[in-house]
Amino acid sequence: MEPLLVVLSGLPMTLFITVVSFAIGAVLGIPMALGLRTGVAPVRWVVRLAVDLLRGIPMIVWLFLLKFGLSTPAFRITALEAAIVGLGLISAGYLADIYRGGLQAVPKGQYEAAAALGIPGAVSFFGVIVPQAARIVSPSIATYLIGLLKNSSIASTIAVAEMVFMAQGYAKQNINTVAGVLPYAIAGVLYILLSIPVAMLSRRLDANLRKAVI
Amino acid sequence: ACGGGSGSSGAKANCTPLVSNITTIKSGTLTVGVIDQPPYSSYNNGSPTGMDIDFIKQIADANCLNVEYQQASFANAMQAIASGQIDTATGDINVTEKREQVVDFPRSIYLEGVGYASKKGVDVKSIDDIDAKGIKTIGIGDGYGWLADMQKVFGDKVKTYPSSVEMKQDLEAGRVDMIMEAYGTAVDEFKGNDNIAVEYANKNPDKRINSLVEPPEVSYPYTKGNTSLGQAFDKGIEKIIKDGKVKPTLKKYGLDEGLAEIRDKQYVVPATD
Amino acid sequence: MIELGGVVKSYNGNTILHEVSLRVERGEVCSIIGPSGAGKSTLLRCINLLEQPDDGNMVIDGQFVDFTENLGKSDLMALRRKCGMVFQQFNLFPHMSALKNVVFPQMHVLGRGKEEAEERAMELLKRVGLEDRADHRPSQLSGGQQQRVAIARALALDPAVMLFDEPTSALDPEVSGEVLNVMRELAEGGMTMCVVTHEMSFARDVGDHLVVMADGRIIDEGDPKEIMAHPVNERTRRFLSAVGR
Amino acid sequence: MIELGGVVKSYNGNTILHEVSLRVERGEVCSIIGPSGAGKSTLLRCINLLEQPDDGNMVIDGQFVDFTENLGKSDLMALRRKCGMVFQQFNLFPHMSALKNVVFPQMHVLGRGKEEAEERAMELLKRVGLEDRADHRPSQLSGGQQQRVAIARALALDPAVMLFDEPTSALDPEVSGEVLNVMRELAEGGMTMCVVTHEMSFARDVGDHLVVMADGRIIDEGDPKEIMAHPVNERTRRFLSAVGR
Amino acid sequence: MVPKEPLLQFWGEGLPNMLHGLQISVALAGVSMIIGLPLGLLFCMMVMSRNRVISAIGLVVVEIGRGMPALIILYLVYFGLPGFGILLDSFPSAIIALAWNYSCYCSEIFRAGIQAVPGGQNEAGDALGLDGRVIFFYVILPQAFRSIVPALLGQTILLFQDTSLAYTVAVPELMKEAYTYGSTTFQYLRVFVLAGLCYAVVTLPASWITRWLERRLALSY
Ligand SMILES: Nc1ncnc2c1ncn2[C@@H]1O[C@H](COP(=O)(O)OP(=O)(O)OP(=O)(O)O)[C@@H](O)[C@H]1O
Ligand SMILES: Nc1ncnc2c1ncn2[C@@H]1O[C@H](COP(=O)(O)OP(=O)(O)OP(=O)(O)O)[C@@H](O)[C@H]1O
Ligand SMILES: [Mg+2]
Ligand SMILES: [Mg+2]
Repeated sequence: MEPLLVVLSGLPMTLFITVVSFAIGAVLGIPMALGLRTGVAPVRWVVRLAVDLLRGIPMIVWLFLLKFGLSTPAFRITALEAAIVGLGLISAGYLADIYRGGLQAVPKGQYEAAAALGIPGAVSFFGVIVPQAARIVSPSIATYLIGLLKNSSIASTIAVAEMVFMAQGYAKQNINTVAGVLPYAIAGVLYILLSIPVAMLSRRLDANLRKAVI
Repeated sequence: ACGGGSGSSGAKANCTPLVSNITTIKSGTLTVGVIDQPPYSSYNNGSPTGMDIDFIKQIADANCLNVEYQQASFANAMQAIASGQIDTATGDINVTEKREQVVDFPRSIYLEGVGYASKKGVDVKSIDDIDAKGIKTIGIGDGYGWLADMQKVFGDKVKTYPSSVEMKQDLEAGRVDMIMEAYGTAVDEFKGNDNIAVEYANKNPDKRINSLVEPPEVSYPYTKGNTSLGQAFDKGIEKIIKDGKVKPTLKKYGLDEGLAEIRDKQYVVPATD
Repeated sequence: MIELGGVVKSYNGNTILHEVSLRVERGEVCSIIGPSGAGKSTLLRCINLLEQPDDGNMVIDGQFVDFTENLGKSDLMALRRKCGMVFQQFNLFPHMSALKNVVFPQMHVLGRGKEEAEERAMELLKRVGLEDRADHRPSQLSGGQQQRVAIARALALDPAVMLFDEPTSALDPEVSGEVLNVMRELAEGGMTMCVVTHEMSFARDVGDHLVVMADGRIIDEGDPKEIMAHPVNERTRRFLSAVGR
Repeated sequence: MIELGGVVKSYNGNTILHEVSLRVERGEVCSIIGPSGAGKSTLLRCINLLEQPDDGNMVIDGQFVDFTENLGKSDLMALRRKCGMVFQQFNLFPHMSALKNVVFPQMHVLGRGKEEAEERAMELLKRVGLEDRADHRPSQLSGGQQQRVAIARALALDPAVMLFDEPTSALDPEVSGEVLNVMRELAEGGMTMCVVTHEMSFARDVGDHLVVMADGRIIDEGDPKEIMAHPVNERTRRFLSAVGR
Repeated sequence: MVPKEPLLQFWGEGLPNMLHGLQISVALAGVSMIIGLPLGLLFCMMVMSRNRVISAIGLVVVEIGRGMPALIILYLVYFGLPGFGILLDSFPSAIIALAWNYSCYCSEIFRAGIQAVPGGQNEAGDALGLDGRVIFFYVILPQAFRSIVPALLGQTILLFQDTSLAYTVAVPELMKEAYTYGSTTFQYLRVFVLAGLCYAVVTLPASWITRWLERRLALSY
């Protein structure tokens, strides 16, 4: 019972990090996705490089860089802030690419139909293209969200008191016994349980997408 | 009263400080980063304990300061002091030339010894034992003062760890044959463990490992240039020594009283390589 | 109504349209036939300015366009509004109901109010026989019904000309009839129409003017019945016999 | 050659084929027409045992099959080998050249050696007019050419019957001709064929026997020319007029 | 607090150790991949098996392997197994954890790739009377590779990045070397920027190749 309570005490933090950094990524990903699709080549290259760097450098390196590297007398960053900023930026990189793929997957005929009707660019983008792209990408976004939930565990390495950190704290007092493994196993099961609702939602969205668009 | 009583400083009333007008991050309060390194200090969910904590409390009292604690690690403590996020840190912090590039140290308070911990029956007691007893892997924490010397002598036999907890775990599990830990930490970690033998390494100095010849001194780093805080520490530590409180405290935590024999002139561990 | 003069269009060096000239009078139905790759779709897309031709000019509904000049955005929009376009793949907006598909462009292109737009939309859906399907999503409609909604959507903007690009070729033969009937009624109602089609019977019975294209050129044009009955041009004859008439 | 008796097929409770019986003689060309969803494809897939019917029986090339019994794997393979199937979407193997497409099944189904298989493949590719396209991947071929390769691939296994499921409906009218010509030659060569098609002229001119299906039943059958000229059945008449003849 | 050495000199001093760490990271990823790929194919075949029991076992193994964070799997293997009398060194522990995690993702990639091959291909094979195994290995799998290969490459890049987690169990890989260098110099910003660049030197070209390959394979046949 005790290990379960200890691990559960980290659950709110896990959810908090996941939700906040996802929100940051979801918003920040929009301008980046537009940057990836812009006709201005230098802008596109710069954004592309930024996205590739965000995705290509391990999460733990970003977190350490933010946590230990970015402290000056004028600027302090706590472990939680570092985790949220780090995961948020990385999410923005991944989500930007997902958004871009969604925009690209909207059939060309839709752009053409809107143009042929003379619908102004902004209206056709937000009224015609974006709603369809949103449906196309929603399963990928759900998959990413599940991944992010799991990756939030890496925040434990910079001492953010989420589930794995709590599990670790308990396990260290019971080295080499079953009680030393139990909290990790409990945390693992909790992650699986947590991802189930998102996965189910994603499958529902996916099915709806098929019905609505195809 | 210090600091003129009515101020919002929050300093203790009816108290005469050793040093007046001490600059701290939060006026009237000493913000201490606590590194988990029992028995020297452990954060303990916000109510820290340990030898260093005992000393820090005495120093703060003598200077009419409140104390606030934050969790810290060796990786970020110096950075945090240098950048003014905390006033000082505890956890068996050695006075070294590298650290002096980033922070200032007051006078030292006690010596740090090095401890060997190995399986009972192996009983490593000296550097020469390592080869003699067929040790294959030696665990040492990242940032430990003797790491560089040991790597020079033993090369790939040395395995480094992000913190002493993993290191302890691996010795118990048998993934490393011995570890070289701060003596106090080793004593504390393996207290009551019948399988592990802890030895005080400085008893058998070896000139290849500087820390064994010249045991490092421990003190409380503070932000570079904060002379008022430096003086407060100096005076506070002096008082503790003069009051003869060091040896009893060492004893209380199960450590050799010889660790109180600091040098007349502060010894700074030189930067190797 | 539409007059094209020397329209040239190339893609990366490949010339797809070689100085095509064409005249469609007000109220006339012009059918365009020809083998795959002839440039029929490209020609239609040039009229609608979905593609900017490289050379040539056009008069459409009294307005002159010089293709060598770059068109401003508002000019482009104004010109496009003159044409209603119906695609082979319908291209309805899948996330909107049939009604919304017809209402949405009216509101954003003509600035009509919601009520007015809905009234007009229902009128048109009735005209294409789909008043009872107004609430259905495109995915809940058959191909023929989708194409009729697409026609209603284009008509809702009161275009001067309707352009059709193989409107029935993605449809089962049985449902093609519904769409062709709607087009026939439109033609009878006096709408000016350009229709790219493989439906020879439509071209013959409904079309006023037949244009045969091949390899980016108009190789034959004139009265549909005459050309189909007695094709003079060798290439035309080959095409007509291949299509089986 | 093929004799179906009371074939029933349902998908999750929906009966798609209602006791369909049909006879196709050796060397006969049987055309199957009917509206979308009538069950034409399903019938063909049952003959080929791509679907296992729920009831009924079949005699094919002298071999009797009772659909209520579970077929062993080797029986299934042997029966399938009797039919060559050509699909609407060609279904060539995209990662193999045209030649390899025709060679591969021969080697793995008939166990022919590589040389023999290639010789036979080249012979068949020549017969469908594609000997110079042997090295091309399907993606490098036009739809009509792909469909002809698919025919060659099916023929290579020396089937007793050829089954065609709308072989030209994914093709442009102009290229359909090539495929229909190959089929016509096959028919003239005495091949037994079942052809689901919307090509009325093929059914009329080449077919020996016409079957009209609707709603999972054969509603009409007999001489193609007769049925097309004077459709007696009301549903047949409606269908024929919708398809435009 | 102002760093004393010029940046490049500072990096130059740390680089030899970091490159050595990079080698270990690459080795860790390489061995995990060599184990994980065939294992992934096996899991995929189990999951797709018609035998319900095998399929259920496969599904459980894969869903656990994908459902838990890599870090937890690593801790379970490294800190958990000794409690059951299985004592593995840090390197093999990391390999087991990473390879299992990786193979479960690969299993799903294989499955998606196979399901993405149009149904008509299976039908055509059936109609020709081809054997099920022949269809799978000669018709379906080669086509599935078109979508599988880029996805696998992408997953392998993630695997390479995940090797950084092995630092927590004291594998002397790149992240560990960076941390060691940082804890002796206190110049974490410079150190982790260098570490990031070391990772990027591998992952950026790899992801560019992946994108290029994806486009090329999409265009082929
Ligand atoms: N965006 C493009 N880029 C390059 N070439 C193009 C493009 N669009 C069309 N083409 C080429 O232009 C030629 C004419 O195409 P078009 O679609 O106008 O023919 P079509 O007569 O409509 O044929 P179909 O009956 O097959 O629709 C073709 O050879 C085609 O490959
Ligand atoms: N696998 C399946 N599961 C459920 N229903 C099916 C399946 N295959 C076919 N059907 C249904 O069986 C009916 C007959 O389908 P079939 O494809 O045989 O018609 P068809 O005559 O070939 O039509 P078309 O001309 O459109 O090809 C349709 O209503 C279809 O929805
Ligand atoms: Mg076209
Ligand atoms: Mg069919």
